[in-house]
Amino acid sequence: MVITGVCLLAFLVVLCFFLGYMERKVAAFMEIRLGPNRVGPKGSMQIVADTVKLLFKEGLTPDGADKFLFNLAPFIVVITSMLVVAPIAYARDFQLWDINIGVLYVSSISSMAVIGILMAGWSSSNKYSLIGAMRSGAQIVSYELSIGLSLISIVILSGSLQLSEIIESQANGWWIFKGHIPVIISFVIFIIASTAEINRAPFDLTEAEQELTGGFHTEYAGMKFAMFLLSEYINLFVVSAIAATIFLGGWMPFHIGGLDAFNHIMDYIPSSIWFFGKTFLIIFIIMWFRWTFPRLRIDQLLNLEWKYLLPISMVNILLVTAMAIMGWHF
Amino acid sequence: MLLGQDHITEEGEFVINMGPQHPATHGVLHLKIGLDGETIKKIEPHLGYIHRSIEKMCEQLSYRQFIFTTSRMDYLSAHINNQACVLAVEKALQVEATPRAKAIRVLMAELTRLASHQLWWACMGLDLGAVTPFFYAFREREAINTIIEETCGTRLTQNYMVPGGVMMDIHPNFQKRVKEVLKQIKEKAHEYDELLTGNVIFQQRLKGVGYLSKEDAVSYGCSGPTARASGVSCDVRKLFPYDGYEQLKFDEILNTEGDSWARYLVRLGEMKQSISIIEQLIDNIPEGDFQAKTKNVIKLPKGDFYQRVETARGELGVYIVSDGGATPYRCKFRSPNFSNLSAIPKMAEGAKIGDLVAIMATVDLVIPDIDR
Amino acid sequence: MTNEELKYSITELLPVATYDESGEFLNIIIPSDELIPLMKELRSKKEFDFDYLFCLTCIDWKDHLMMVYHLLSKVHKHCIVVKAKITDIQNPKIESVNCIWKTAELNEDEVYDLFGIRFLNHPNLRRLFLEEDWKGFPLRKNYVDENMIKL
Amino acid sequence: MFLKEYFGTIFNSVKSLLTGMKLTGYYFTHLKEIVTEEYPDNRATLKMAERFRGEVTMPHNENNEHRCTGCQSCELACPNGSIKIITKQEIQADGKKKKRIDTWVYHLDMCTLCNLCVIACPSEAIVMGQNFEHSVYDKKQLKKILNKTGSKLMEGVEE
Amino acid sequence: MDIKNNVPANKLIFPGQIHETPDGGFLITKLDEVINWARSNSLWPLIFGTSCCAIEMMSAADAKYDWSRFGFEVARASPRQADLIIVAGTIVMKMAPVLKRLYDQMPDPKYVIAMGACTISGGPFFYNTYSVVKGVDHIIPVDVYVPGCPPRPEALLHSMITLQEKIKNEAFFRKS
Repeated sequence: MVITGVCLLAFLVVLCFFLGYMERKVAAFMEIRLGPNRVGPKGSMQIVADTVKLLFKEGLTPDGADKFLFNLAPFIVVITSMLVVAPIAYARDFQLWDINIGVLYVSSISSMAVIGILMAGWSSSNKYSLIGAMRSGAQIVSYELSIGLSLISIVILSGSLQLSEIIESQANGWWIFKGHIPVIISFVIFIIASTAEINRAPFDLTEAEQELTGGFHTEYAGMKFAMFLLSEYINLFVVSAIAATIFLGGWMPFHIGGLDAFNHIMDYIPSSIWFFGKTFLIIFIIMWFRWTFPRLRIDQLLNLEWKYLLPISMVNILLVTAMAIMGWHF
Repeated sequence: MLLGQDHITEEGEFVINMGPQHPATHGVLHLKIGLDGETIKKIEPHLGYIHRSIEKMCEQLSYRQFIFTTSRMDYLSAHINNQACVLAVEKALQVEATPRAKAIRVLMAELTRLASHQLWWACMGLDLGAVTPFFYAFREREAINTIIEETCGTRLTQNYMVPGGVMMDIHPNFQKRVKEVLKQIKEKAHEYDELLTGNVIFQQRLKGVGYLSKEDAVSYGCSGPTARASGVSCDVRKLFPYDGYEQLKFDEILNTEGDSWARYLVRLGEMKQSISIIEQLIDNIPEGDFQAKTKNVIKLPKGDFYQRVETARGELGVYIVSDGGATPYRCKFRSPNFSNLSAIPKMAEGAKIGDLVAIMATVDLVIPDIDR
Repeated sequence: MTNEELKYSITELLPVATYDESGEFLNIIIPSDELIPLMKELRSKKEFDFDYLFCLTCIDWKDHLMMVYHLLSKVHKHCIVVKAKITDIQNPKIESVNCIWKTAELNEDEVYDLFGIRFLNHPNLRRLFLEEDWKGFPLRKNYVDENMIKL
Repeated sequence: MFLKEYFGTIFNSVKSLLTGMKLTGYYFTHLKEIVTEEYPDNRATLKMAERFRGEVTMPHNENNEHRCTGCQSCELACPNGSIKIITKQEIQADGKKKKRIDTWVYHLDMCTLCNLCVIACPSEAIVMGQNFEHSVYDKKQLKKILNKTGSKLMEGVEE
Repeated sequence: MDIKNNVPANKLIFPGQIHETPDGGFLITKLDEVINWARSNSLWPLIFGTSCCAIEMMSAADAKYDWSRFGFEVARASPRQADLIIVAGTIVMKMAPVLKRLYDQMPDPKYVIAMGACTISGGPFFYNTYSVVKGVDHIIPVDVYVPGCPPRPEALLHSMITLQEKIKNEAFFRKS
């Protein structure tokens, strides 16, 4: 168990390297340029270079800062994002910790990241950081609701909070296909709200480079800043993995009822490839958002949640419940 | 980054200092902002972080030399700044540039305006958090820069205008290249709309933000797209034509809304007008000399001379006071950005921090032009 | 209005004004203490309606300082230059026109910074470009700066 | 009515967002649109425009002769004093003394490449060079002497 | 790609350059190499531009010149996260303390590129001006100078490659 855990952590770091590289390349190709291509083959070692550099940078703590909280905050942020990784099923029969309240666990732990961000912003004793942290508080607390509601719609349909059971319930078809329009709406809301929850553009108001120079991490340097970057990418992976698990069937292969030959071929593809394929599809979509849209303003961000996403997801829950009771889904 | 010394703000007010080094200020502007939560209560601009004493310097430079310093003021409309200087000198000498030189000047000025607006559009997206528009706009801007470089020799601070005409004749490829670039820009124009103009987030960020009434625009001395978006007709090319603008057909883009969205639309419209001006001229460059004969050492008659031109940001005035010598006695540049900046505190009253960024982006300040 | 008509109307208002018509615009030269009454008339009277102050600067003529105001009427499209002569070169001061044109505020700050003219009734007179403790006023002709390298 | 407006807004917003994504998606899938020029790799083929101003140069011919008479027009024309010409008296073959350049000092660190010196030069002794790779670790290296050691004035320039 | 081939030979010779001693030991030398490799390939510039050169700096970031190929594109707005400050544009007396402060806020190791004539020596504003700092090296130590007014984007890229060369020859573990 411990060895698996350690391996998983190492895997996460490698994954983050890959995600960083992927982000830069996606950005570059969307922006009609080449992107990193000097360091290592095709620029693949770029992120390694960045990380090594950040490791050997001077770690500054500003004079006015609350030293303890300032140094603690990045660890809290990284630890919370790593905790969420635990219950994810990476492949068939490969789940580190199949807790029976998986969905609840995921949604509750992931909202704890805001504490780290608030801590970072407050302890920096920088006004930009403080504004960034306050924005983050308002933002994450609001969007938590939509995420919760969209996850609940699947909990209602599958009747379980355990992630493995939710995956099992999709053996005959993913929820996004089985659940008709209401689940598609839930899925879209989940993607939007989780983009906001992990502070990625167009919802990156906590960092908002043009407004707040760096938001909550303005004063962070070197290793501690690297940890914020690390947690950003782990979060990105986690929300995509959760979305893939809950809406797209996790490691379940793609099956079409009745076409046995086709289904058989699909079964030959390893389950981990199914899982990562789906996850990376969602990661790509979230990156696509980032490199296309301008940033929202803070009041518009809250408007979007309270005026659009929340009412829609509430009505949606009603529909899903009705669907579950009447058995209208496949 | 934070220079904390506040004498204008009240006790207990949350004051943040935006600048001198801040990504949204496009240079080294320092805005002291009094905040109530995220809402801006008051703004005080602090200038001088790039005050290079150009006006003092001009008093020591000859009339051929002082032109080059103006390229460094509003470096995005370097050609147009230079044009203002040479026009002022020509007005004083009562020399007129040759028809060919005039056409070339207008072409260059409009290319510069186009490039400048493209850079503005790029930074507009960047300021509002969309990175990709930057690259699309710079693709076209680079094409224009290449043309300008081919003829003038440099990309940004050209120093191409000389009293009496232009320094060199246009490059033989000039006309062909310009037509290619215009074609390219027209083909890619829809991308601007798809990426930003039509985008709902973008519209929401700009509509109703940073309102400036017509009266205020006039009183604050605003000019250029900033004033035209408030309905003030102030295009120098129309009101006080120079270098043959009176013979060209183009519209002065006016909008009465006065908000950031109006300023955005006015600038987009101006890009189209610039293209139309270039198209009218590119095949009709008169033959002849590119430079009228002027004396080697220029001495202006006694008196004061004011020449205004329309740069990409508004009305630039060059005010030369001459005592009859070979150098200006006093040289004052009435810069459009200086006046436009003074209206920003008015526009940003009651706005959010994010709005301030949007306002600054639509007013499109170039700080060295303010500080000179 | 044409320059002639402007000249005629302004002479009625302010007989002490002298004129210089050699340049492009009509130049009115007035003593500095007559500035505010004249400017108020120029702004408020319907036939003048000079609502746009497009250039405000100062010239150091060694024995006196000259404030220069370039005015334009957006309605009538006529221009005028008002020049106010300040003879007290040691301790120059003049009324601020900030109450008439808001653009004057920063422009007057600039003139104060570079020429040292104190503007009375100015809301926030400060050194705009240079540091608060900068010695001297650089655009004055008698300004000396040992750090400045002459070519 | 309210609901229609509400969903109309949502529909239009989503549509506008998807239009933007379509555009970026187009470029993501069409890699031939990439316009990047790989600078250090394309040095062999990189050609500057023929009028490009990279630095002031003084061409010498194969006999180590230049065209500069030392008239100092360029020094006077330069707006920011980046040219300094030091002259010397040289005794000609016929015994006459003539002014010749000793060193032609060029401050590349101050030059704004405004082309005024080239225009001012009556004998076309200086031209704008194409090289732009001037990065150095030491500022002193940017002070250049343009006339080569032992170089002479070209025959027939002065007349 | 080997960048060394593209830097003219005379630029590699640099007075005061620190050379690796042969008795440095295998491990330390190797670690040094790794660190220098990482540092030279991950120069994050601070978004700092005061005037015209800033526009050419932006051009160097755009799609045509694209400094992201070298990994420079992570331009940080906060000096705490930047490794490199490209002083792009004139520095005046009032800005000098701010620049110094920004430089001090950057964590070690930090590098400076002086871009353009104004920053190298005051350039066009050297004579007859009262407010311009005559060269940014009066305020902060400069690693690479790149002349031009403004230098082309390629020239800026060249200067960054030159800086990479310098970093690669540094020693992380200094020997007494």
